[in-house]
Amino acid sequence: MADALVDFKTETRPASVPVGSALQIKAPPAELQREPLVTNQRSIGWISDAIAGVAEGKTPTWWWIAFVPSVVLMTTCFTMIAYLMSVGVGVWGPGHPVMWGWAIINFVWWIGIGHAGTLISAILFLLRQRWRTSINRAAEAMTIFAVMCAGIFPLIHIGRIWLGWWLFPIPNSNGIWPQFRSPLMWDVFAVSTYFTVSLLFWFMGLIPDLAVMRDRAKTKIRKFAYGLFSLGWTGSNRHWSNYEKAYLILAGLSTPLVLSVHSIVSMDFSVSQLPGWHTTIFPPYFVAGAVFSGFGMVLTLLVPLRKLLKLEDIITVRHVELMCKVTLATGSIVGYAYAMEFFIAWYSGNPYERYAFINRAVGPYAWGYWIMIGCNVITPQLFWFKKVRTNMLLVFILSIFVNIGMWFERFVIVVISLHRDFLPANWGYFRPTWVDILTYLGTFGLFFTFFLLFLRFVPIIAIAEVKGVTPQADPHHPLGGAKEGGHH
Amino acid sequence: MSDIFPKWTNRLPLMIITGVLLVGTGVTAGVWYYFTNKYTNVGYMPVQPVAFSHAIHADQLGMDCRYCHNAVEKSWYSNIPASSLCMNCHNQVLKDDPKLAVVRESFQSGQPIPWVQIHKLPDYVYFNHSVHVNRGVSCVECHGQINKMDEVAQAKPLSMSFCLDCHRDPAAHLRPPDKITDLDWKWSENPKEAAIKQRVEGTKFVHDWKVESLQNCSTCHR
Amino acid sequence: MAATPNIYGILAEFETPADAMHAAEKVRDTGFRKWDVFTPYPVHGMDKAMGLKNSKVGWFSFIGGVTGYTSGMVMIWWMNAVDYPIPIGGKPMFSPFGAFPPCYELTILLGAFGALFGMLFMNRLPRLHHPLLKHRRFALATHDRYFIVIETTDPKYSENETRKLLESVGSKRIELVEE
Amino acid sequence: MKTIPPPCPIPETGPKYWRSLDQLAETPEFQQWAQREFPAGASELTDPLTRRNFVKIMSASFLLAGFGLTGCRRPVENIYPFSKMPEGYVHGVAKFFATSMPTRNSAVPLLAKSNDGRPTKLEGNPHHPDSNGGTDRYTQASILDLYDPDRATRFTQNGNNVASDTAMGFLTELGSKAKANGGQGLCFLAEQSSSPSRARLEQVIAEKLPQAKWFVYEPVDFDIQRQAASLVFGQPVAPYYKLDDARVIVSLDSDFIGSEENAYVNIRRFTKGRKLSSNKDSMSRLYAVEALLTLTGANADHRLRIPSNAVIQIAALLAREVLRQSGKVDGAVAVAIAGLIDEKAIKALNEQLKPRDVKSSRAWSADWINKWAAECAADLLNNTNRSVVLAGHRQPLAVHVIAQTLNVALGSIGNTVLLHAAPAPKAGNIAELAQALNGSAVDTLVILGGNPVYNAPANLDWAKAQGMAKTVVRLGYSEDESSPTNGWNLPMAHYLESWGDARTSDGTMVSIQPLIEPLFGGVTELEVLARIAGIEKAGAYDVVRETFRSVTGGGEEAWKSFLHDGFLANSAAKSMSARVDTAAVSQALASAAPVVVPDKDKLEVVFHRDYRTDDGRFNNNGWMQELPDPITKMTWENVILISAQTAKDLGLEIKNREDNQLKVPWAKIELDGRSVEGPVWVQPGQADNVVGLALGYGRKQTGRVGINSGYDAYAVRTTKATHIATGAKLAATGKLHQLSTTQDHWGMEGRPIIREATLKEFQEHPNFAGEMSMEKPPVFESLYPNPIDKLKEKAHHQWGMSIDLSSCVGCSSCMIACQSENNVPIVGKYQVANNREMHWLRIDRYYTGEIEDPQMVTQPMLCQHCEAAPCENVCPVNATSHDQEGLNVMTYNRCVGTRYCSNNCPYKVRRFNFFDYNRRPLEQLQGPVYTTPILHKTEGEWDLLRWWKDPDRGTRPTEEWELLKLVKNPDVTVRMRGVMEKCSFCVQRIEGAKITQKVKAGASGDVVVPDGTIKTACQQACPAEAIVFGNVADPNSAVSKLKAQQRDYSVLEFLNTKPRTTYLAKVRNPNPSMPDAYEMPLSTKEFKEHGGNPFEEVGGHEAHSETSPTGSKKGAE
Repeated sequence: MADALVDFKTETRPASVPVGSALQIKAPPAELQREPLVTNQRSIGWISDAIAGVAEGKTPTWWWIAFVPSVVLMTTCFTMIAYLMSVGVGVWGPGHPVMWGWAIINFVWWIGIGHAGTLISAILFLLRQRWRTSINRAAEAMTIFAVMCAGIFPLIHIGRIWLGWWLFPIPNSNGIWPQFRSPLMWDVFAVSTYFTVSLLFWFMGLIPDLAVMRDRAKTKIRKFAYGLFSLGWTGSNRHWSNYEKAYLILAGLSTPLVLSVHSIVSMDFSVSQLPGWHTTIFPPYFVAGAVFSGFGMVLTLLVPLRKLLKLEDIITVRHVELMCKVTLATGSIVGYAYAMEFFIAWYSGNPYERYAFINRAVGPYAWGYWIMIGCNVITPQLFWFKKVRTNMLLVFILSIFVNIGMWFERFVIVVISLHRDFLPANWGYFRPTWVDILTYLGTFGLFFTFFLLFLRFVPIIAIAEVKGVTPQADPHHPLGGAKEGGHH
Repeated sequence: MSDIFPKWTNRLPLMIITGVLLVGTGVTAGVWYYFTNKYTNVGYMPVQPVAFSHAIHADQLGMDCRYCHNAVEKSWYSNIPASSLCMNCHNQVLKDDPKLAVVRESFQSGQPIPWVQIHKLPDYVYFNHSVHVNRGVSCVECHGQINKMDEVAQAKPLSMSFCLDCHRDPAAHLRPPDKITDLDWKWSENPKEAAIKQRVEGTKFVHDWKVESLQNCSTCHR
Repeated sequence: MAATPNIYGILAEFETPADAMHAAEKVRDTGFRKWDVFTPYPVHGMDKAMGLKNSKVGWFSFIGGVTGYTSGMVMIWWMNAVDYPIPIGGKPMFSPFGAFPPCYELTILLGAFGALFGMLFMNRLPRLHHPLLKHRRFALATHDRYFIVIETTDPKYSENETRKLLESVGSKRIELVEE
Repeated sequence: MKTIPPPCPIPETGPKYWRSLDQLAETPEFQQWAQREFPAGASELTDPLTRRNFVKIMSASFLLAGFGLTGCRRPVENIYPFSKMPEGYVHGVAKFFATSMPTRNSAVPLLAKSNDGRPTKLEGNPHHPDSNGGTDRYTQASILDLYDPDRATRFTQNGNNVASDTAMGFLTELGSKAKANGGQGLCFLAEQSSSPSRARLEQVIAEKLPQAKWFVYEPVDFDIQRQAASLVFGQPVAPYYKLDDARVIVSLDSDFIGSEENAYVNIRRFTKGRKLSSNKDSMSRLYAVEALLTLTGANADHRLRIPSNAVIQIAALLAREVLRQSGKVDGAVAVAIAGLIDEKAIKALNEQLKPRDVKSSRAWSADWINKWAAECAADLLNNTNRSVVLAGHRQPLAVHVIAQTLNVALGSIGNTVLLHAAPAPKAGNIAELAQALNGSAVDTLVILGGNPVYNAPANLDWAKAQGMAKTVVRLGYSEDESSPTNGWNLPMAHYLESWGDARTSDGTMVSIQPLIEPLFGGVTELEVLARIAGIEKAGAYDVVRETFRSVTGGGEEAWKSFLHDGFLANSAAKSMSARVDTAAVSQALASAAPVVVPDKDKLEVVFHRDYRTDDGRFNNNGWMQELPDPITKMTWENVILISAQTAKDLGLEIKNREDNQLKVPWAKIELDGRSVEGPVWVQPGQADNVVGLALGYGRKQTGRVGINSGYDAYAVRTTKATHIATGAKLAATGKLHQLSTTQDHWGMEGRPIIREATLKEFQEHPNFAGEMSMEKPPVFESLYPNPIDKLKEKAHHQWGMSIDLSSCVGCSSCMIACQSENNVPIVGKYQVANNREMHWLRIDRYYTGEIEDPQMVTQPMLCQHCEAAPCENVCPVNATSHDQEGLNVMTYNRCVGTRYCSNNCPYKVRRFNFFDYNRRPLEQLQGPVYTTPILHKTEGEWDLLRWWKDPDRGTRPTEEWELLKLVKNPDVTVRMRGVMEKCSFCVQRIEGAKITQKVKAGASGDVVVPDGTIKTACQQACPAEAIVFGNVADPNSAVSKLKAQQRDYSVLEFLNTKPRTTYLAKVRNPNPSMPDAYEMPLSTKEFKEHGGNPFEEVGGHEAHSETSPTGSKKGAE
């Protein structure tokens, strides 16, 4: 039935739309105008065309320019891992007393970045923040790829990687089990759950959109692939009913999940007794930091993307502004936490605790501490100004500062706390090696390779959801076909 | 559209679920059995350079284990006897038997007999024979009825959980010290009675000898 | 009743969600059972218009969550306190507080599985082959059109009357869908 | 049901793992190998099996470890029983043999542990009358030399291999030829020795070859003690110090705790005189006068830093005061001594002590030195008959003469100083030999041990001189700088491979018996001499046996017990009485050199024996190279030591950023036209304008361990000034050099980690250590009971340790003992710089006070075995856990290497195997790019394939691995990469003792190990008895009693980790009338400055809550 193909561009445009103003519909009466989530009064069909078009069109040159180095970097990452595995953890920088180095920093950093995706898709969903629809798909994808990058590190940082399966409760002839009092065990459960649930959530959101892709597909391979993954979705309202319920539940589950994951990651530190780690403030502080860094990364990705993919009407300036505001709020929480840590250290009266914090600010690693303060506390304060929030270039630059700052936050926590602890005779210093650096850079390759592939093959914006928030999708809205006075 | 997927594909999910369940169960069961010491080690019966029969020596002739394995009460290691020890008897008995040619040759040349090791623990396990045999653990607990074997084979898995079984409940395995090398010995011919007696006497031994039920890591790993 | 066996149902196309919803209300009121509305996105109020009850997916999730939590607690208790209790750092062999984080995660994990797989089960998905998916106009159901399909197996189905009904509710384009 | 597996072909070689390798004895491969390796010795294999012959076979058979076999159901492991059982041998049971390690003029009595025929560990012989079982670090490390892959393995003539028979035949021939001309042109150059057998052979040679000449050379020579005593007392005697009986000890540049001979005996006696069991006890007081900061100075109650060549001034000042009041010495001596005093120099020296920094709180006065000496002398006089004055071997004869005069005047002779008969050696010195060589008067030069090309005085140009001999026969432990090109090189047997005898410092005769046949067929000094002497039965055994007969007249029974005990009972020297030879003393004093007050352009140089490599003999010993210097904490090299002030004056300041990049100036030192370059290091407490150059490094030809380590101080050392030289110049070269230190932070930051008080404070506030603890939170019952408390009721023992910081002198013997016992690997200089050293037990060293004149404290830090161990609950896989006897156990085979435990250890005593340290050769531990087995070949074989064949061998060359694995303790798992490790309280010894006890108990309940049965390796090695281990559940055990003492405290007690290792606080004993008297030790003062006060009666707790943040960095820069 090859002739069953529908030419969307010509045949299916609503009759009411004049051909000349190709993709526009009549503006609603002034009293009904709200700040639109999709600007320029785009039609429902246009949304499909615009979004699916990204994955259907010819591969743009910039994509290749980004993709090739990403693959190279990803290969570097795997090469470094092979080198690490064949030689030993010693190829990295850690030593006595800083036994954790970049691996754990990168782990916490990447997983923190992941948090924005879940936050956008789950928490904002529960809060009925409808503006989330245009960014949640990309943010969720970012989450999944970030968690993949994060998950690599705890796995490869252990001394005997091939025995990593001992961290899972698998029956064995040694009759011995994992030790569940260890925060690392909690981590295993938290991170694997986080990854799995994020993937489920993402995939579930994708089902209707993959059906869109399927129905638009022109080649057999595409038809098959999209057909397979859309699971035979028809858009049945009976299905939508269950689907929406399930989506709500997943959002409800993801919300405590996203809060718990970084709380548990923070417990890797706060459960210990090291000055600088042993702090009750860590769980909320880590979650806030994670959201902060996650939004930073979403901005870093979407600000250029909306331009490159010509999606300015869907990912609007308003979206960017809102995200800047979230960044500002969480950045302030983080700054408060930094101040509180110092206050508590002083207030505790414990000289070891006090020293740990003074050492952060004036010790051999003071540069790291001040980079963190500069990037995390000072830069987000610029988002108070609308001029800054609406200047895309500035937002992009500041979002990169946020990412850098949050990396340094983990550096401060992991390295600076460890390098000078209780007995001065133990004090030492940590220096990364070239392998540390290349492995970290390599994960960017991994991340961007996946992200770029995602751009090419998957609708990067939740088509059905965006359609759902347009006024013409609302049966009670004049644009949705409702008669004057509404209908109930 | 649906021409890509013929009608039978609608049964695919069910088929996949069933398949995964079946294969999964099979793989789990297979790993469970074949990848553990119970399969890989138990029954290991290599061909030895000399067809030495424990059944003849220990069972029929009634020789005590410690005649040959004489370090077992003193050392962590239960020694394989030197050829010279074989020759104590075999310079009289069966002195020209061709089956013993290797032993005689070894005795004369001074070159040891390359016995193939059967019971083997990893290097990080510090099993000590002397403390077990001196404290009421019989050879049979780990080596099985070696006195009935014409060719020695591994009888028990010797895995960590195998060790733990006994270490967690020593009362179920201890026996009077003079019965250590009597591999046929039982508390009673009646299995039910034997079990009751083992429990009663074993508990008494544990108490009197201050036997600790040790499952600390340091008990075996150093 | 006299539907030909190779006809799956009758398909009516609508251009706006409001039209589809009004049509659905009519179809519902007529008393059809085996019918459905197909929309490119979940249309607000359509459930009511179709007379659907609250979805049961929540129960799957609930059962998954409870299973996750209890199996986690039991597993940890059994492994660390029963099967091989090892003194660790002066801490008790088992404490519900120490065991809480993994159990919490398991609750969410199995709850999420319950939600997704419950939804798929309730929707009888995946179903890769479907008569509607073969229909050329139906591809618009994921684009910007709204469809009502009444299956021939519905006891009230009668090709002419049903077609009339659908025409009366405003559908501009009504077609039969082959099995 | 089970089928017989397919028959596996018998593999070519034996077991793969070294632990099971002991099961391998004789194989055809071995026979072939032996014939290849020992063409001459192969016939010996057919000899009847004696113990040692068997041992040789056993050991050599390890070298056959080889190839596993794959393709079968599991790799076939063959067991090779003995063909014929050696008598009295129980496989798998370690045996101990008494022997001793010969030192220069003495010996260390030992018990050597042998596992299946290979020595694995050395312990002191506690039955020896002058030993408590403690040893020094040199002894502990010496076992590694036995398995040094770089030791000499072949006999050579002019560099070509020859059979050992040929070489030994040559010696016999040499002897008979020499006999013809009375030994004309034959010279011997030997090291010092206390061996009666060597003395006897020397005698034989002197008789048979009267023209042959003997020379003795030691680069570090302690003989001056004997020379001075013989001179002062007019008869051949040597002093022996009973420091435990002394109440006041004055060290005149004598590092009797560190670098003097028999330091381990001195440590034992010194600390015995300072043991405190309660605040009622008294302790001795130590005054030290020295230039470098030595272990002795660090342990002194009062220390005066002064250039080495000026020590004589202090000696003279002391003597003037003492002789004035003591009538025991002739007035002429007093006059002679008074004549030495150079008031002008003293004034100049005093000026140098004056603090230049106005902010300094250091006390000083214009008559500081005089006052110091006067008060010290007063203290000595108050303790007549109970005091002792020692002079160090670096000091010239005059200082020793004054010291002995002082001892006489103070009534020490016979009380704290014993005089033992010590005949003067009839030998020339190396300068005379060099002259003879250069005059072509030497036909044959026989060099017995030593390494003169490396360590002879630079002005002798020994390499050239040695070449002047027609033939050189050299018995050397390795093929090194001194291996001759014009003659023979014979491999020397290690003392654990040798028959011999020696005398310990108290004169007791001790035996040296081999535990293993020479691994590479080496021979001993005695064998060489016996051949040359033309003795018929020239085996070392026969020589020693004959000596024993001739010395003691003892028969077979006495011989057997001599060997069994390791010493000859009641053979100690008798104390002699003596009187001062006034004339000789006056004469000696008259020839004393004038004092040269050094300044920054004319520096004084002090050549000192290195705490690690000695004079270079341990240069290729990895344990010693990696042992941090007890003072500087530097590893793998020596440094040019200067004081902070001198560094400032010379523009050589060191910026210690504590950032793992310890880049220090590379400087050139010039002395009399010779120069050497090395890294400069600022040593707190060192006298200004003094340069310390440690000997023993910078060797040109050494093994793979020692190569490229340090600079060669011998290059500027001449016969003119062997120990102290003046007029040197030090200048920066502009280059920087990176050092590897194990501790770059010096201060304790006012934290009560090491707790100290003066004796007076301790008497008044006996609980001061407890008072220094942090305020405790209001104690609530723990929410959960500790499961250990429940297990305690059932367990038979609860292990614990007590470490007396008052006794610990920081000698580091325990560190090497631990390394040896527990198979602790070395990691190399590069990895030490990355803070990856593996020592389970480390000695933390802190300085307090000002950098010019600090106090130094040391603390052995090892796993504290906390009852509530923070490391355990963070391990996700149960790899570290508690056992029921309170040990914090580490299960290597369960460890996956998250390293979380180390992060959570407040004491940071856990060590991680970042690499396969056991399987990687040192050069492959040099970053930043490490070889990966994926891309690397070893011995022509792809590493992964090699690994597949034998996972244990790694990328070490086969011969290196085969030899090094012999030193491993089979009772301790050799850890692989990726696992954490730490002190286990020597769990293998604990379990071993428990098993022995249970085997003994059999069917009885007598399973409790008696107190004192188990000694940890560190405890056993500690000559100071500072470490005591035992059952803390038994209130009568030694350790329980120590823990009940008032000084007992836990480090970081406020974390409530409940450590099983506790410390006894350090007590110093300053003299309140001294100018540098201190009310409280500087660390306590620092603690007080940070807000604490242990000496306030009113609840110390309140005082502590006001502690201020500790941000300042003291002492470091």
